[in-house]
Amino acid sequence: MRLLIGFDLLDRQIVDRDGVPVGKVDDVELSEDARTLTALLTGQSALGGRFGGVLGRWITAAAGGAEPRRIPYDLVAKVDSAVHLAIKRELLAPPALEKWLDDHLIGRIPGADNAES
Amino acid sequence: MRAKWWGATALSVVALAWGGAGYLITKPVDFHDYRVAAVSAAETAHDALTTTALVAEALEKGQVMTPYGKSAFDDARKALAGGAKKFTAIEPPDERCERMHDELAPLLQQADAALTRTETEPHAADQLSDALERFVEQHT
Amino acid sequence: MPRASDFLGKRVAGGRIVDVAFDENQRLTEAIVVRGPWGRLLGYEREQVRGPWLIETLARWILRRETIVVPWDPSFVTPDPRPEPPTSAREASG
Amino acid sequence: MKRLLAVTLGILTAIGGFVDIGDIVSTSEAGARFGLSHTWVLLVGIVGICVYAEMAGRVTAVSKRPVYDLIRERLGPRVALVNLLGAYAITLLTLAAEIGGVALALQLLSGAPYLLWVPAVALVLWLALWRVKFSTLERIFGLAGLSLVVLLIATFKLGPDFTQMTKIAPPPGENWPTYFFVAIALFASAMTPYEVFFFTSGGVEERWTPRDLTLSRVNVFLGFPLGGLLAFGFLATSAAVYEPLGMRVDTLGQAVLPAGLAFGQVGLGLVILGVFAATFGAAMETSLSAGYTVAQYFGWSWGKYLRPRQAARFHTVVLVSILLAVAALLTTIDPVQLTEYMLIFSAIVLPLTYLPILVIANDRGYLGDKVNGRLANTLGVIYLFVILAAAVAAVPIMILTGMGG
Repeated sequence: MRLLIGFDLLDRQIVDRDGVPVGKVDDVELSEDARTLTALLTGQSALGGRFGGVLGRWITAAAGGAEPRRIPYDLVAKVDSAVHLAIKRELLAPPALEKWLDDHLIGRIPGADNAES
Repeated sequence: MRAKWWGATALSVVALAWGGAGYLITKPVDFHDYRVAAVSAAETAHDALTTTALVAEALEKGQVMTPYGKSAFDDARKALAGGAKKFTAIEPPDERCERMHDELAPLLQQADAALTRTETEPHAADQLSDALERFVEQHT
Repeated sequence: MPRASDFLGKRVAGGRIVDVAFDENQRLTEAIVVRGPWGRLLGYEREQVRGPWLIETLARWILRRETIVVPWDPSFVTPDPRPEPPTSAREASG
Repeated sequence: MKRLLAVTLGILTAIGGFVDIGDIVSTSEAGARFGLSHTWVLLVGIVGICVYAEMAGRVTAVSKRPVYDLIRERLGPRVALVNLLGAYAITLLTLAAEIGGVALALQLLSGAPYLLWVPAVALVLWLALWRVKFSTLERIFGLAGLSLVVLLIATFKLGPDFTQMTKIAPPPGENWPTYFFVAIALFASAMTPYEVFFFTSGGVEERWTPRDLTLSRVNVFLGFPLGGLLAFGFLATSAAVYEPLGMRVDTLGQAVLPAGLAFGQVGLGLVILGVFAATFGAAMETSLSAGYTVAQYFGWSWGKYLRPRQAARFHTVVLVSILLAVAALLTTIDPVQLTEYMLIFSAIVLPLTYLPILVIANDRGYLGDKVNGRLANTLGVIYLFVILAAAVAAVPIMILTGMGG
């Protein structure tokens, strides 16, 4: 099946095998010889790279120097209105900001572990 | 390069907008501005008196709760004070405005006292209300 | 490693690259190139999106219907200075 | 019963959109100054939000993606960022106003100044969002908001001049620019973008699937007209009481008084309860929407169906937004006036929100055979132009009339 990098991948939501959001496709990575698609990149620093200019540098800086997360394209199971991964998101490294906020703010509030239903 | 160009454009637009707003705020008050301010003060006073009368009457008939009445009266008093303050802060720029000032200022002063009376006697300020309404009609 | 942001929007012979297609083996096959200045496709270049007539016509008019497809060439990728965390960014922009 | 309760999402969304604090006062103001001559605007607004909410609900049920997700996908990160900034500004201003509105309703009941209530309201709001189930919140506040129905009954008792309903012109003594300014404000508030963000995100929270298409439609076609009808209640009762007296309305106390005049303390109590529920519901809607828009732009995990730790960034945005809103209120800015500034940002956000919805609703790759029919497309395009015209006209008219003065 023929897919488009810009239309079908970029800016689409990545979800794990249970449909939980993982991130947006902020950029994609090619192999060294620029002939094949190797991985999806997600994270503010990748998004900042696409903006370019001053704004892009701001967005990248807001990520606190964190590298974008790299998701090998082999993990993609299906592309429709979202990019579905074949794995659970716990198997991927957690986003730096999410982990920091969980450790320092949200996780410390009582009830942060309660599931809704 | 393009980013710089955009930045410059955005900056000049903002500067223009601010300059325009600054001019509008600092330009001397003319007859038109004064009339608008006077009419709005008169309207505010009229509305405060009418609301107070409506609520006082409803309180008498037991249609509204006492805390509601209290906070409605407070709102009206605040509105009247705010309107009067805005009006008296402006110096009348010419003779015509001065006449307008002499007509409205006593009405606003009476309104302050009338408001307190209206809270217990709903129809105490009916005449003053009508006078304010006439002022608004004459000057619009 | 090269990224999509290195070639999307880049000028090549015939216009600007707005999108690149790849096959089931993740091999890049062809590039979609437009003449116009505005490269967002809104999806109207695909068969699946039809209508509303007025919006579709306007979108196509902005694109000037001059979309061409050219075979993918790795030379379309040149590493542009990409913003990095502040220290190295200064070198790149300076 | 369960089926009946399933429509509370639409009811809550619509009440939050049509009778939030800014709308309550501005609709009453419209009634006091222009009588029923703005009824047509409410009708136009109801049809407009129904058309787009139906489309958005359909997209969400079939693709399982909330609307904000799709805005970045179709418009690209740059344009979507402009939209995000505008949408966030609107949502935050409205959130501040709603917290103030709940506090104002409490002031009317207790007599204590509203600023004292603000921190307590904000805390309860945050606790509700942190601990209470989405569907429970939806039911409590959606259903309690229905006590505003008393206004419709009051309308018939107070008897405004119903012949004005068919007029599209300002009554004698008022001018056209102000009439249009009020019309645009009423229209923009009917179509506020956070309604679709909240409605579709709520659909995802409730795990809608293509089988829930009918449910989504029932929510839309029942909820939004009902919200519009309640707004009409404020318009009509104010028109009945205040228009003959030639006075304006600019406080919540004035807006609820007609119900007291019609049905005494019970009527007044019901309306204040309704206002409390509607503004609290709108506060929930806007604080969640603030989190939804930011999280969905960046692709973060979001929503109340996850444990808060799994969506730490989303919950942080919600928390920070509530704190910002409280900080804004404590400057003693008038919460009612705050919503008037919303119009400026609406001008940017409305077209950029509704265009991608319309385009995606025609995409067979997403919707299969559930794409827009001819009716939805015709109305969609017409409304897109109405929105554009209103957006372009809003700011000049606002300056021309000095905020509708």
